[in-house]
Amino acid sequence: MKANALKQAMAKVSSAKISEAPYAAKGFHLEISVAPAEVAAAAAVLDREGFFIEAVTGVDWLGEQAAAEKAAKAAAAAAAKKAAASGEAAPAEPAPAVAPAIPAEDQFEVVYDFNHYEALCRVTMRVRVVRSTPEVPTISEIYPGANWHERETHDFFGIVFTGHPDLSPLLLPEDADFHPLRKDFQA
Amino acid sequence: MSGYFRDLLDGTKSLAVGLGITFKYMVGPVITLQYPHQTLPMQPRFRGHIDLVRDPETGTDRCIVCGMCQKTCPSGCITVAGDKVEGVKKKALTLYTLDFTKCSLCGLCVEVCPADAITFSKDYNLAGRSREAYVFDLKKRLEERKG
Amino acid sequence: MSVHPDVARVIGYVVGTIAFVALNASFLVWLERKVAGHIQRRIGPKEVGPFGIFQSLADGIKLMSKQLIVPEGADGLLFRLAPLLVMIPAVMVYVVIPFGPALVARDINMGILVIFAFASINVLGLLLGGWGSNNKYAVISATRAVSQNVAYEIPMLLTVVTLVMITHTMSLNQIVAQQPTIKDWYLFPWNGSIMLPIGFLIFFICSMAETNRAPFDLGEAESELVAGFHTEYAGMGFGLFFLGEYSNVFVGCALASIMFLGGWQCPFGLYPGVHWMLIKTYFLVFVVMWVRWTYPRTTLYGLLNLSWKVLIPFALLNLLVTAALLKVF
Amino acid sequence: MNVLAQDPALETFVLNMGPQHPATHGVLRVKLVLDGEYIVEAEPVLGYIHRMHEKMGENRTFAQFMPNTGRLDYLSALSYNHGYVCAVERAAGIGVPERAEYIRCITVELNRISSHLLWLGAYVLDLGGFTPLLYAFDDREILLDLLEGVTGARLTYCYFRFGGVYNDIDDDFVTGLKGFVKRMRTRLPMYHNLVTKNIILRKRLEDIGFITPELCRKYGATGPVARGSGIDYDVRRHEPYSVYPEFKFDIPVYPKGDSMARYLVRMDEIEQSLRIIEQGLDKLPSGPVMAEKVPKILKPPKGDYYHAVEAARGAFGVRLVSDGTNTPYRLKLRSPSFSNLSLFAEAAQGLLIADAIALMGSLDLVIPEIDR
Repeated sequence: MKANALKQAMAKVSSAKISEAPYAAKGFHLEISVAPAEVAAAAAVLDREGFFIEAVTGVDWLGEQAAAEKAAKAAAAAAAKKAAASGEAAPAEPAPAVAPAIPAEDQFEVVYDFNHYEALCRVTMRVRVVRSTPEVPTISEIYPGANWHERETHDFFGIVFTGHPDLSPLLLPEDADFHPLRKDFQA
Repeated sequence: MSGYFRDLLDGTKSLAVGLGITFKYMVGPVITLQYPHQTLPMQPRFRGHIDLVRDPETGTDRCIVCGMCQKTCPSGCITVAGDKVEGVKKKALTLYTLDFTKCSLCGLCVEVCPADAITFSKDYNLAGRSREAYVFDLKKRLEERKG
Repeated sequence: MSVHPDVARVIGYVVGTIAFVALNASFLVWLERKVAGHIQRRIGPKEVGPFGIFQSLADGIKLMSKQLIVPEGADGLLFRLAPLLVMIPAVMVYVVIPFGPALVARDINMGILVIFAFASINVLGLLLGGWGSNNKYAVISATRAVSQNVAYEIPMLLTVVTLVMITHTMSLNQIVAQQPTIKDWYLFPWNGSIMLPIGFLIFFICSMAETNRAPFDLGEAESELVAGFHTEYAGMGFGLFFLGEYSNVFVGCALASIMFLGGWQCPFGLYPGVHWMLIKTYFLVFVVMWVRWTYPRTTLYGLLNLSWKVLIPFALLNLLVTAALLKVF
Repeated sequence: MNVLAQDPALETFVLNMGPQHPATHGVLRVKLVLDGEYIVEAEPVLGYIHRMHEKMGENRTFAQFMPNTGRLDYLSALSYNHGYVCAVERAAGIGVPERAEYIRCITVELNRISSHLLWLGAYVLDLGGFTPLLYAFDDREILLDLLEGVTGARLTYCYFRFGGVYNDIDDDFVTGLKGFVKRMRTRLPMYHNLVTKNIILRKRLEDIGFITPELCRKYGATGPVARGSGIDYDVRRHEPYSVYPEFKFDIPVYPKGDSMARYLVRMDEIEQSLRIIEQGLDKLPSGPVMAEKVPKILKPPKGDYYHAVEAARGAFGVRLVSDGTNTPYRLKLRSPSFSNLSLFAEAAQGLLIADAIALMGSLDLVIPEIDR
């Protein structure tokens, strides 16, 4: 099936982590998270597998780091309280490992949607980028269709797509220096 | 060379067929409605701007000034105000304005109203000269309709 | 003081012609909108006067009241000259058209040549109009109009030459005189050569193309070139272009009815007169309008292909066949 | 594709087609670099009708965003309502009663026919034929009256709700619809005789504006544009949603990839939609049109959801990122015309202006959907 073929092909991209997603509940079949440096390589693999580009967009996870820290502290406090309640059982056990690694700084997430004309397989590729210097290499050489999508994402989030032929505003006025979809955007 | 003549022949045939169709419609009946002289009756579910409903018993509006329509309106074009009347549990409506310049006729207010106090009007001839003319005071309109 | 009869005759015809051109244009505008309306299952103009007959009069007055704007950077002289250059030949051509047995301004024995000489000035007007209005769309449409007129002048002249071979005369009056009844119309193959009906068809298509009408309105193609060569014209500048176009349409159809349908002769030979001329011509004008509201527009290369690859070969064939037949019989 | 004389001394000039131009159906500006009438380079410029629907989505509750979806592509507004409603239902896990699903499919197909009819009229108008526009609008008017009878609006419907539809369809809608289907079956041959078989139109459309399947894939073109280039991709068949698997209809695909192929795809789609409507009316179950327990304040669980729907112009996708509150955290609207237009620059190379307009008309663009 196309999903398995894609998994083998994607193995070459070192930093790509593929995970299945329940199509009925989520709407896409595969989720790939890639390091920013290898976006072009992953896109090239997808291009060879015959996928077409559906959309490129961004999500601004402002405040995620603060929330993650608060959650981690709460979890540690709960663990400590539980340990106290159960009669001083070894309080020294580390905070539950399940808490995700707290990101050093808030992040943007660039979401690439690919789909396939023949096989039913929608792939969502996610790239995490630091908010202060959001740089992602462009894939417009591989997928010319992504050219406009990336310009639009740059308009709305300020994510710079390095190597993009022309990052001027697509939908916003020419002299726009604001990025409306950032969570800290004040009209 | 054969393509040339075939193209020519069925080309002229298609042209002739086209002329036949337009002639048939030319001598056929006219279907347009002469708008200023004739007008169409609006269908029962036509969504014009909203209007207060007259409650047959009390003769005035049914609004209980709960403000649900004001909260649910996506473009915030409804302002509702009322004041307590002693002895009467229900608040009395004093002000109900609709800013029709921002209304997108989505119908969420009519749907969410617990007392079914508002419904869609059926008028569409709403040409006006100034933007203020479109801030309707529905309470006054209700009285005018009664008067 | 007595006026010399010839001078009175000239003044009479001049005033008559100009009145006719203006009247004809306003009638055709109204007729076109009525025909278009009924083809599209609507009524067309109806408000101004009974059946909307004063609509074109009202439009005319509106156009006259509009300010004549000369775009900045446009070549003022050419810009003002263009509508005149379109209008003058459209009026001059009426000199030789025989409306009735005695109703012709000047019966020149080179009638057809005069008509075609004036008709070709028309395209010059379009070119100047397009070039003079300093508008990219107008320049594109001007170049299109020129190549279109050149491409369609040739088949038109070829068919006229074949007809002149049959009628042995260029004077329109004699041509009409040679077709007293419907049997003698040059539309029918037994009157001259087998190819005469095709000759009529070619002539009719070319006259539509000459006046930028119907499927060949590349010049003022609304959906591509906004409004073509008269994009920048307002008020009577545009009005003159319009008058010119409609009088050219009338002249094209009048010529076709004179040469092929026996002008002012009555089909049954009873009482010839102006009315027959007008009936035949306005029927052909109706066909032109009918065609306009049915077909989409061709492209430039489609139009030129049609002329160079279809009309000209058939016109030449028509010429040869007629020459051969005349030689034999 | 003819070869252009590429020597630098080439004298080209820049022509602005738009943003106010009869053939661009809205405020789209195409910057054309022309050599005579041949297009050396075409660059569509967007943003003239950009309203930032996605930001509006982020500060409106789920129900309040409903009228916006109808304003994206006002010609097939119901498909956009459907896409948004399905996405939120998938996120919040709301079931939809059978009758409501059938009503949704019937009205969406009706909307597709009305969108294709308007496209047919406008497209032939771009090519110079004035009359078919009036005939197409004549049919479309009947259809709009039918939909107005049910939904209350003519163009920007706000008819679907999470878990069903706003109100049920009544009998004279069903009888009116049956009458319309019968009438449309007689009108389609008339359109084919008047327009499709017309030699002038065929010369305008055949072998003009080629789009290869590879170009479609590289730019993500979907809908009739892709199906006109031989790609058999239709979301109704590819990712079946709602009750489309119940209907038997086929997907018209024409391999040639020129403007005529895309024209024929849309003409056949009108026929297919009529078939779907007929089957929908026959199998229409009775029952409620609204799910029982739909929470007044909708708070879909945290997560990232996507749902694609086949709108008249292609695959309309809604990506909904929810953070558990009653307003979406991020709402991405993937509009088909955005990708369909992005291939215009490459497809229009070397065409004449008249052919470029034939190509642009065959893409069936709606500009507010591109700019969002």
